Order: sequence, then C-alpha cells, then structure tokens
Amino acid sequence: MIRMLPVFNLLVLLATAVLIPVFSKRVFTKIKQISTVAMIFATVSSVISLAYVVQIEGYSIVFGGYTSAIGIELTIDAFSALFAVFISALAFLIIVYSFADITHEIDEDQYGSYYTLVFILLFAMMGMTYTNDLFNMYVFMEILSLTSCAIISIKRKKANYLAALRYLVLNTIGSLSVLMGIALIYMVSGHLNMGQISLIIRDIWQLYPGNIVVALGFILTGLSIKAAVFPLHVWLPDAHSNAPTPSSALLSSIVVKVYVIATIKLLFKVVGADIVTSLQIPPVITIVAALGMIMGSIFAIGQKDIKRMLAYSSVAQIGYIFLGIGLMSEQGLSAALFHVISHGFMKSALFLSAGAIIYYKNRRNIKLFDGLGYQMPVTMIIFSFAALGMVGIPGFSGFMSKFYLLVAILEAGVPFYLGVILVSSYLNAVYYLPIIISAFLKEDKEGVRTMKVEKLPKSMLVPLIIIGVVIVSIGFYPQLIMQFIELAVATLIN
Amino acid sequence: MDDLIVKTITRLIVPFIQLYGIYIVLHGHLSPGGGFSGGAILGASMILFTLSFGLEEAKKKVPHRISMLVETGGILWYIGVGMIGFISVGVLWGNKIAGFDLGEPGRLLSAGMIPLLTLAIGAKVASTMITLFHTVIEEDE
Amino acid sequence: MELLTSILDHINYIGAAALFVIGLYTVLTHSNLLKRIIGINIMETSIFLFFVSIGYVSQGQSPIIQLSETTAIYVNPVPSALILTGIVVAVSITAYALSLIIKLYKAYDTLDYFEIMEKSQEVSSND
Amino acid sequence: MSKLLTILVLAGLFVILVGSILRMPSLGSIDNPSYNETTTYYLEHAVEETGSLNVIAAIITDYRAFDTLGETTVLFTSIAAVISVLKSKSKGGH
Repeated sequence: MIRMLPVFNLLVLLATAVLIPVFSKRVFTKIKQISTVAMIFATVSSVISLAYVVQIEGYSIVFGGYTSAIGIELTIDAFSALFAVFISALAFLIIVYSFADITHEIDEDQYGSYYTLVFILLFAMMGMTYTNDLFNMYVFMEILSLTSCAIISIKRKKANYLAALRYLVLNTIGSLSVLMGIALIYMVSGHLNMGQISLIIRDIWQLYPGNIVVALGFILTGLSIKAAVFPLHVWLPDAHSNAPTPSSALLSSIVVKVYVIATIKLLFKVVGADIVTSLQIPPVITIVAALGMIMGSIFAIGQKDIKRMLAYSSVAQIGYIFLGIGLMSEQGLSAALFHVISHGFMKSALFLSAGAIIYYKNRRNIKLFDGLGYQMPVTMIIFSFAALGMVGIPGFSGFMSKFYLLVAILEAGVPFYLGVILVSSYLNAVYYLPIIISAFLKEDKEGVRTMKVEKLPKSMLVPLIIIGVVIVSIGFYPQLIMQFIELAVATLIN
Repeated sequence: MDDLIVKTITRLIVPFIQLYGIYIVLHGHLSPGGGFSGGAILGASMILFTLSFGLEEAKKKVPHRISMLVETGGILWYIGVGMIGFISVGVLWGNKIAGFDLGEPGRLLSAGMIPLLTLAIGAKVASTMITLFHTVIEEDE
Repeated sequence: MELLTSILDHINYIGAAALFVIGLYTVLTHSNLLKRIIGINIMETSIFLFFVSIGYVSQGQSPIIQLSETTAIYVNPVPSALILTGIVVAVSITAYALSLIIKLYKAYDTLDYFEIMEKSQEVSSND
Repeated sequence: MSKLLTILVLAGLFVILVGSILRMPSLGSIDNPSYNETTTYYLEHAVEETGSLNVIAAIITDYRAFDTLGETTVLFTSIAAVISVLKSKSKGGH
C-alpha cells in the first residue's frame, strides 16, 4: 500500500483541483479547509514515500500492469521522492500564506479558480518529478506552462495580461522545441521510456550521432527558455513581478526548479554523462551559467521595485544551479541539487516577506523601506535571513550551497568560476544589503524606535517563520538534506 | 443572425450531426476516431446551434452548471475507472488484468474499460469546446 | 543524384523543418499578436507532421486490425496516438492565448505588440 | 535590419536541420528504428489484451491511459484559465 502512495498523492491533488469549482459558490473557508487537508495529505505521503525509499529501496510503478517498455512508468527513487517532499512542503507553506494574502490581490469571485489552478500546477509538478516517460513529461510540462501563465493572468490588471501572454508565447516555443527533441529521440530509439532509451543510447550514438546532437540541442534550448537561463529569461521579470505574491513565490522558487529537475533527468538519466561530455555540452552550460550569474545580478541592482529585483536575482541563482550541473561531477551535481532546495526556501522567504510588506504597508519601492524593521520586525528579520543567505553569509543555507559549489569547482579544476562566484556574491551584496541596512538602521518619518510585532494575520506569519527556521537549520546542519542528496546523486550517476 | 432559412436548416441538421458524433464516440474502439474526434463533432454541433440561435437560446440548452458538472465529472469518472483496477488487482487503469470483460472483438460492447474512458473523453471534449465558445462570445457583449 | 534520392527519402521531415522555421519567423518578426498565435500554430503543425511521419510505413494500412487478414502491414500507431494529445494541447493553448488577446485589446484597443509596450511603459512610469 | 538578421539566422537553422535530417533514418521503410519490438507488441497484442480493434484507441485509453488523464487535465485547465481571465466581475446577469 505504501508503494502506491505517490500515485495517490497525484490523484488527490487532481481530485481537489477538480472539486474546488463545485464548492466555490459557497464561502471561502470551505476552499481553505479542502486545500489544507489536501496539502497535508500530499506532504505527509511524500515524506512517507521518501522514508520508504531511503530505508528499503527505490522502485517503479507501471500503469495497467504492463512492462516498462509498454506502459507508462513512474520511478520513485531517492531523487524523485526527495524533490516531491521539497515541492509539497514548500507549496504547503505558500498555500497557507496565500489564504490571507490572496484576499488583497484578486477579487472575491476568483478564489475558486485560483486554487483550482494552483492544485493543477502542483499535480503537474509532482507528475514531472515522478515520471520516467518522455512524452508523459511533455504532457505535464504543458499543463505546467498553461497553469503558471493562468495564475499570473488571474489578477485583473493590464500588465498581468501582457506579462502572461509574453510568458505563454515563450513557454510554448520552449515546449515545442522539447517536443521536437523528443520526436528526434523517438525516431532513432523507438522507445519513450527513459530507462529503455538509456539502455540503447550507446549504439544509437554510434548509428545516428546527428539525431542525438540535434535532439539535445532542441531539448536544452527548450528547457532553458522555461527555466529562465540567462539569455532566454526575458519573460521572467514581468511575469514574476506582476503576479500575485503567492503565485510569484510558487513560480520562482518551485516551478523554475522543476524544469531544472527535468534537465538533470535528461542529461544524466537518459543520455548519460559520458555522451554529454563527449559532445562538449558541459563547457557551454557552465559559460552560459556564469554569464547568467553576473548579468542577472547586474540587472537586479538597477531595480527599484522589490519584486522585480527578486525576479532578476532568480535569474542569477538559476545560473548557480546550472553551473553545478555543467561541472558534470558528483560533487557538482550535489551542489546544484542543494542549491535547488536552499534557493527554493530563501526565494520563497524573500517573496513572501515582500508580499507581507505590500499587504501591510502597500510599498513596493525599495527607497521607502527605511525603518521598516521596527514596524514589521518579524517579516524583516526573515527577509534579512534570506537576503544574507543569498549573499552567502555563513550560518544560512545560501552559504552552504556556495561552499559546496566552491568545493565542486576546485575538484573539477576550473578555478575561473571561483572568481565568477565571488563577483556574483559581491553583486548580490550590493543590492540586498542596502535594504537590510535601511530597514533596521535608518529611521522612518515618525522615528519609531520601539519594535512591536506587526498586526499581520497569523496564516501569513507562521509560514514565514517556518521558512526562516528551515533556512537557518540548513545553514547550520546541511547534513540534514545532504544525506538525501548524496543518495539521489548516487541514483543519477551510477 | 436570426435569419429564418439558417434557423430551419440548423434545426434540421443539428440532430444528425450529434447522432454522427455519438456514433463516432461509441465506435471509438472499432473504427477510426474515438473520444477526441467524436467529442469535437458534438461540440461543433452545439457551436452551430449557438451561432444560428444566439447565445441566450444556447445557454438554455447547455447551462453553465451542467457543463461545469460534466467537466468535473469527466475527470472523476476517469480516476474512478482507474481505481476499479486498483481495488480489484492493485494495478491502476488495468483492463484485462482488472477483470474487465473484454467481450468478443468487433462487437459494440467489447474491449472492457476502453468504451468507458472514450465516453468520458468525448463528453469532456464536447463540453470544453462549448464552454470555451460560450465564454468567449459572452465576453464580447 | 544521390542527394536528390536522399532528399526524396526524407521529404516529410524537410517539409516539417521548413514549416517549423516559417512558424518561428512569423512569431519573431510579426508585431501583431494574432499573427504570433498563428505562427505558434504553424510551428505546432510542423512538429505534429514531423512526429506522425516518423511512424509512416510505405505500404502500411491504418492500424485498425482486420481479423480476416493476418499478414497485413500496419502503420506505427504510437506517434499518431501521441499526436492526439498534442493537438488537444495546441487547442487549449490557442484558446487561452486568444482570451488573453481579447482582454489586451479591451485594455489597450490595439493588437500591435510595440504600441502595447509603449502604452504600458507610459502607464507604469506615472503610477 | 533586424528582419534581415532573423531571416539569416533562421535560414542557417533550416540548413543545419536539413543537413542533419538527411542523415536520419529514411521515411516509410519498415525496418527503421522506430518500428521496433514495442510497436510490433502493440500491433500483435492489442486485440487479445484490450479487445479493441482500433490499436490507437487501445494505446490512448489502455496502454498509456495516464497520458490521456493528463490530457483531460489540460482540457480542464484551459477552461479554468479562460474563465478566470474572461469572466467579468459581475456574475453574468442572464
């Protein structure tokens, strides 16, 4: 029974999404109850399945009782179970936060469709993490791109429609190039199941090298459009800054990461590290990642609007992750996976606290943050935890991911990227530290010196505090997560 | 668009189009077509009806509540058929394994769960097309 | 001469590649939003053509099994089954994109992408 | 100017595509790699395992039923998305 928990996880998320419009006519609390129950089930079941996988063994489920080459297969191993826990836990916190925050962002009659879209988004993300079938991954990718545009355009404002349409156009081009890549791989392998393809990838590589090269080119371009890798990130700032806060938190801390997971699956599970290295792809990835780290931070410096600044800093942090992947080593991959999780928590802390500031003080311009630390101490403390983590100050999860990345770089013997990380961390400091300084050291107009807890609804403060605790605890005891990541990396590079 | 000729012709044609659509959906597992194409034909018949008789008339025929229930019902029905396989054998969406009677190939009521799923898909595609069309038209007024 | 036969051997794929490039050209150069959506549909059709022509077998029948003949050659059913899903995805993306365009037209009463960008710049600079 | 640049880039992409296509398995031959044991399994076992003559219907509703569940979810999402965008504030009078 426990073996089938991930599938129930998916079906419960989908059933909740489908049932919400039926209830949405009634009062909002009914939707809140259903969503909380569904999210509790999703998080608990993913934790149980992770524990099962770690203690006993990874396994795979094929629908319809067929063999893996015939039916669709879901693999539940350390890699997919770990990220299922990451997605459901973080999404649970963001959804609890959104119960109060959403009332300020969208109209009364839209609550039902908002939570329907969020739950379908979660269904698609969990599906993409578990699936071991190329076309099934494409179907979930389409659902993901449709719902992530829909949760942006749900806010009835001109800028949102424009941002959603640009995002949709670029996202569809990304999905189409991924589908073209899948078609090319299917043309020469005849299989859609990742396991089957990886078995015969070597002699395909001998017979039709051209196919693999063009297929990888299409898939990597498509996935980097969707993961907002530097040169193809143009849609991200508008999309993430106009969206309602819970949506932009979901988008930049989880949705972007799911495409990173898909890239890792494709590069390591389907094609295999040796063919990818023989194709000279890793140097390209690392150069593009380094470019993204620098340029993303430079763009972020010039921003006045807090959300737009956080969006640009996401582009830079994606660069860190792809740098880890590009090193093609076990150490590099575990650094990338660690940063996926640590950045997920840090970025959601930043976005949720920015949302709390907009909710409470209705201020988006960074210049007006003076003395905010006294009026909103809890929010600003969590904000500075995450911001210091982003800069890489020891004691927060950001430092640990940079540390693992440095170790991987030294091991890979490419010291040039040490400089890139230092420059990028310095640039991060240039745009994060002034906010903390102005919030705590400068005084606002009334010169309020006494620190009193702000009157934010509890359902917004509790998730913030939990995320803050997680950031600090990963910072001090990275082994909490690193043990799972090492298992996950072992399944990828065996 | 309340031209008499168009209305009478539509009143004549629409039932036959819908009959043809239902035929395609029901024969999904025997002849080409199936859930998607049959549902599209059914959807097209209702769009023709909306075009010729106007939105209010069509709204009475396919009110928002009904189409919402078909949307939700379609997915729950699909998951339910999957769960039958799980309850009996522990395998989701199993057909022969889950004890569905396959019947004799070539007959209408054969192939176990396939007609059940094709019906769900056909209803869903039809109601999606109709609701999309009505939502877009409603917006223009 | 050998090149010619090789082109004829891959005529469907080359056609699909040409459609893909035409679609991409339409999306990149046209500023009218509707034309962009049309460009995306052209790209989608090209990839469906590419995917289905992978499964084509020259003397193959459509994969409806005739119980009478057992030696018939059938076309590869897998790509056509997958493309059914692709077509429905293309329909829903186009429907959603068109509904966004309706709202954008109501807000900016122009379909030209650059005019919308200018208007949104003016609006965001003074609010 | 930028139009010319786009044309050049896309023409280059097209040439690369055609170049690599010419080395790919040819069209329509029974023994190209995509017509492998999985496809023949579907063609031979569809009737007796699923009872349906139409092998494509067997694939989308039986062998790969999870894909079509994703498909119906896409349909449901497109409705939810379009309604969330187009439904005006006042709950339509008629």
